[in-house]
Amino acid sequence: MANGQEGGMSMREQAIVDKILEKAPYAEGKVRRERRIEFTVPAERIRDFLTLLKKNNFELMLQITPVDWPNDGEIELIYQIWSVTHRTHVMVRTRIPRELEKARMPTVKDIYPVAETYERDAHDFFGVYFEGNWKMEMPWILDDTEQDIYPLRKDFDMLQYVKKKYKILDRFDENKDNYVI
Amino acid sequence: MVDWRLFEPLFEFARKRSLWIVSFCTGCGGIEMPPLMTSRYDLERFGMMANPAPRMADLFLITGYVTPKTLKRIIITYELQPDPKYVMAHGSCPLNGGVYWDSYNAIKHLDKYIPVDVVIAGCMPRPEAVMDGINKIMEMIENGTADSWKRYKENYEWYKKNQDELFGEGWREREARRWIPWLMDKKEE
Amino acid sequence: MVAQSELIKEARENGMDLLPLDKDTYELFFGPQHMATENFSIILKMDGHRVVEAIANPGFLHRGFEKLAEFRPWHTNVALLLRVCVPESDVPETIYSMAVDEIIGWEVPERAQWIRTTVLEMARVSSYLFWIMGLSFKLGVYTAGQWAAAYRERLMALFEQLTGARVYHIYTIPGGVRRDIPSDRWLHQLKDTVEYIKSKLPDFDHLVFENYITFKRMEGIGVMNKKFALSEGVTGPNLRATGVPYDVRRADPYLLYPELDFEVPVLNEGDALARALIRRFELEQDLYILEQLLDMGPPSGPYQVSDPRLKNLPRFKVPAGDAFSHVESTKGDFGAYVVSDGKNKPYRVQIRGPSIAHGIRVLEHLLVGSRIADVPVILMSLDNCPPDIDR
Amino acid sequence: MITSMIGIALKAFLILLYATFVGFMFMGIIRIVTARIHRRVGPPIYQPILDTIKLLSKKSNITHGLIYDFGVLYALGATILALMFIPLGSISILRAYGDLILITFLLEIPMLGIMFAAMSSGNPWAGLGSQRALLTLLAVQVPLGFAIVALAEFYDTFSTYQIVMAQQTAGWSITYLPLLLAAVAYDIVLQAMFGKEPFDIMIAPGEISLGPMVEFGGKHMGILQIQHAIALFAETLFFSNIFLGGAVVTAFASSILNTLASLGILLIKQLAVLLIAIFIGAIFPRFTIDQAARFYWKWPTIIAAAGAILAAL
Amino acid sequence: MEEIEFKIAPESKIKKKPSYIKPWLGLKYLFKKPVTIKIPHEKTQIAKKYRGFHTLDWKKCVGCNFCGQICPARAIEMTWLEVDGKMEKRPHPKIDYGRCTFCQFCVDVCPTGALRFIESFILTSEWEEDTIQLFDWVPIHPEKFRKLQESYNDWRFPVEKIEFNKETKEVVYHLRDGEVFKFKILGYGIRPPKKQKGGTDSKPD
Repeated sequence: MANGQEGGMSMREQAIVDKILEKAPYAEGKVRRERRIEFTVPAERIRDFLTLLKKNNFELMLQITPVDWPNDGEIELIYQIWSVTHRTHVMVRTRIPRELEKARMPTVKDIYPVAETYERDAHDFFGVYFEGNWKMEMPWILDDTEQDIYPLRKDFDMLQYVKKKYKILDRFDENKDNYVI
Repeated sequence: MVDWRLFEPLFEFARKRSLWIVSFCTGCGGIEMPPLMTSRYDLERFGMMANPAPRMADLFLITGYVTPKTLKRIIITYELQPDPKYVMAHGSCPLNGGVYWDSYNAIKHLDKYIPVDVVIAGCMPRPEAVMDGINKIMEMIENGTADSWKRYKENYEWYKKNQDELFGEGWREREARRWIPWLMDKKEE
Repeated sequence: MVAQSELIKEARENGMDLLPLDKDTYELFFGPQHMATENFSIILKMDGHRVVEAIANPGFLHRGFEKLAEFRPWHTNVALLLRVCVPESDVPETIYSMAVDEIIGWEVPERAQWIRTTVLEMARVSSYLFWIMGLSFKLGVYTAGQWAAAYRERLMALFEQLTGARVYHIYTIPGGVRRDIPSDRWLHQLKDTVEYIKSKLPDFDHLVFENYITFKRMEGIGVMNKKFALSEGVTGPNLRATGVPYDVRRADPYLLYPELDFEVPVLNEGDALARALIRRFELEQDLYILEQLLDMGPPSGPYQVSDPRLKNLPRFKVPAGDAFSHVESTKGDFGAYVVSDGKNKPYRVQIRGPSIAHGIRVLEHLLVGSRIADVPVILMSLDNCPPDIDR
Repeated sequence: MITSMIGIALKAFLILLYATFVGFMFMGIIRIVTARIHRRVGPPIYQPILDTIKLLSKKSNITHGLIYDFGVLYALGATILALMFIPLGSISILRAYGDLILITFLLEIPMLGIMFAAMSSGNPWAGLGSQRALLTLLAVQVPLGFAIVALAEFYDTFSTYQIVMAQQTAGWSITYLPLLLAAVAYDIVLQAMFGKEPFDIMIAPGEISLGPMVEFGGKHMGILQIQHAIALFAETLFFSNIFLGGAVVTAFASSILNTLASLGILLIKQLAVLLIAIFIGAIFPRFTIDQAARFYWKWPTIIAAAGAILAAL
Repeated sequence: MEEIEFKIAPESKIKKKPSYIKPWLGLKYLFKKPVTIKIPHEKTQIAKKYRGFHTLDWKKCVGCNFCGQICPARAIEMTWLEVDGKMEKRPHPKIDYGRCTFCQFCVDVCPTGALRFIESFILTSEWEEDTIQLFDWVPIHPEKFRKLQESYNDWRFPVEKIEFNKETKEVVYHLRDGEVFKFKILGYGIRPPKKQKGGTDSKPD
């Protein structure tokens, strides 16, 4: 698999990036490699930008990936969209504060309906609240008892939680407690 | 009144040779159940078949790791089964957590919540290993040592305490009502 | 519109016991203890035999892989992440490995690429056979299902020889594969198996895909159109059944696929039957691809990149960066997004299962108005795989 | 008087025993032959007996009230009654009253008993299954009625025994075109009565988890297994009696030999009926309930009606 | 949409015609030999390098803890052992089959090749406190395991019973051929145990 990082192969991608950036001056964009481009958008313009992308034939939303960066105090949301027409994968990066009450985003489910599911997912695991998505409080993967914890955040102490919830970790020898992960 | 104990050996033989499995594959081990049930390994030779209704089932296969959400259903399904009933745990995960030993959403020791007769190693266990486990259960039924259902009755308080500790008191009612607000007719905009 | 949260609050305050539904509807909990929806639950609001409303309830298989992966060394994560897709466990292995390869900048040796492609195609064939089994069991023609499961065992035996395990192969790792092809005999056996399965395909046609009653059961059930499917993020055969020629193997070529010749099936109906027929055709194409790969023969060379760091796997570090890679699985577009911060463990791994798109919203949409008997058929025709929703 | 009463009772008991045993064997044969079509070995032939013993030996039993218990017994009783009306070679208890319509009715009402029991359990799956069972019953009635009419028209009698005797001299019913048509229609109906695909709609394990049976466990299910065995025997027996010539052997001097010979001939005919049902069941998927109803009201009805009209001409 | 440069299958190839007759061909295997492996009577062929249980050459093992570090399930714990009153120079991996996923990364990383695996895979036990000890063991020597496997040839775990005394930490393996193998667990971890626990009753050398 050739990872042609640069070169003539990415001309087509560059053209797409230029075209989008022309209409969205608030965004930054670059070509990562063949068939991979990425944009960075401020959080409040995300709806405009995704509307623009959808108009430019980026049809399939593949996922919304939240990444927790506790050192920056931010959660990065990466909207990954695939264009069947251009055959290009685009990542739209945006950052929001990671405090629970401030981690809010406008929903994009009216632009990409499937985003509703991804937003529920992000809400369940990262505590990002998407305003306008009425299924936000609907039970998703996690059970009732885990309702107020956000396990995929970096500050979630999993081992401690597991010890508390399931009492013992090792059946065969309880003295064996020097777990290093 | 006929003394049914006279027929007990016959009953034991019938129980041994006619283990109906409740069709509830709880984890990844479920993927090895179809090969076991179908032509290649054909468990029906031993009179076993998957049964959709827990009321008719005798054997509960815990096929792999158990999440708390599934465990609730497992407990309810297990209690639906009529006695005598047997439980077999597949693979490493029900025993000691398996590869999910530090996962926040997998049960570590299944025997705290429901009693288990036989456990087999493997991740996932090959069909041959599962069949060996089933043979073991058959032997145990013959010897009368497969008594997990008795244990569940005798130590019900202990099991219930553990279940309540994990899920919180009154989890059955909560689970039953959980979806009510979402099934109501949505008001017009 | 009244926010749903207020409705919940109201319901809880009133201590609501019974469902305030209309008198002629009732609720039906479809799964997880149900033959059609193993490990997945659908809450159905029913009116007689018709479904009025459906709510998908996933999460019975959630283990938190994305968290667990942050605590395990890079290579070891393969042993974990492949559990995301149980019937086709090579796909998560490969996407994770491809993403890590991309971050490191490794050029995977040709032999490893050949083996990866072969393993992926074998996994596809076995997954499709598994799907035929599921479909025929749900339709009620058990014979075809029994056969499919039996023929799949041949592939399992080959996998066992190649990788050392039947289901969880833990075979494709960053930088190549873990073992070499055992012997030339294995290649011959694979060839025989491909021919064997190919010769048995008409049997499945007779019983399932050319059966009059199958047509009756599946025609016009669960229809999606192109626009709906695209906006809902549906991929794979489900999308192709609505008329969009999107196949990751062609749209975003990886491994040896650019050199291979195969046809992408596209139908315009978008119903359950179209989806089934597309899968049936792809099974044939996968066997054809395997034949081509065998004709090509494995290129000589190493099966792993040679890197001194690989000697010490626990301390193996990956440079900071991120990468997205995806492959075409039988269920659709399977993607992995991996972030590294330069340590010996990943910073974040996300797996994008195709079922999260077609298993939740699309399912809920398609079920409305269908009969209860169609629910398993629609589920099976979408090839909904709960573990990759739950992860 | 009393001795004859005891004799009849003994005979009835023997018939019942024979029917139950053969019925269980039939269930075993169904499973083995299906397994062979599936390319697997399958269970031993006595497996259904073991299943039933196991079910009856269950230690705990769930009941949902009087109707729940009564429905199961009602089903068993109705099946046994039906069995007594069907001529079994030359031995039969109530063959003189063995009216075609009565037997058909008695063969159908066990379903009602099961449905009562299932409905009283309050399980939604059982409710769904019962609705399906009712609709299947309803759908089956039309072709069944025409087939019976064709028979009655052709032989000018409603008595099963007389039809059997008439066939001894005039040849099997299915050698006549109108009755052949009726037989085809009846055989399709039989598929639903056996609960085999494509008409196993009321059980449909992959759809509604066994439907009415979902709540039965332990002894209730054991009784239903026995009922199923007897019903299998009775239904195949009825079909072979009215369409395949039955069997009344009078060649031997000894009446016991005659009885045995006719039982043997009947057994072969019953097996043939059973095998056809197994074959159809193994190769066709299941209809949905509305498709099945539409199907029954179309082809089997047309065939049976044609048979009836031809028979009347 | 952009023009497509790959092959699209024509619809005629994909579509099928419904038929009432063709399903009858499904009966063709009725009189053929079943494909079933009759397991108690027949043996299945296990692939040569099937990833089964571990074996450990105690002489070769240097106690580097690579296996413990790579293990995704943390099933391996380095254990200090005492055999016949003599402490082993290096800790040995103790493997918990209640955790192990049989990925055999531990075997891959073992620098001396002491840790190996064998094709045996069957380990069945009742779920009771004393019998379940079978799932936790320090693997035995490969040659011994291989010998047991070849003599029984049923892919079973070589140990029939493990006695573990929780107070004295004494372990007794009852192998399948009647051999008894005893040792004592002194402690866990890569550090020798006497530094942490001076008060233990064991005092080798």
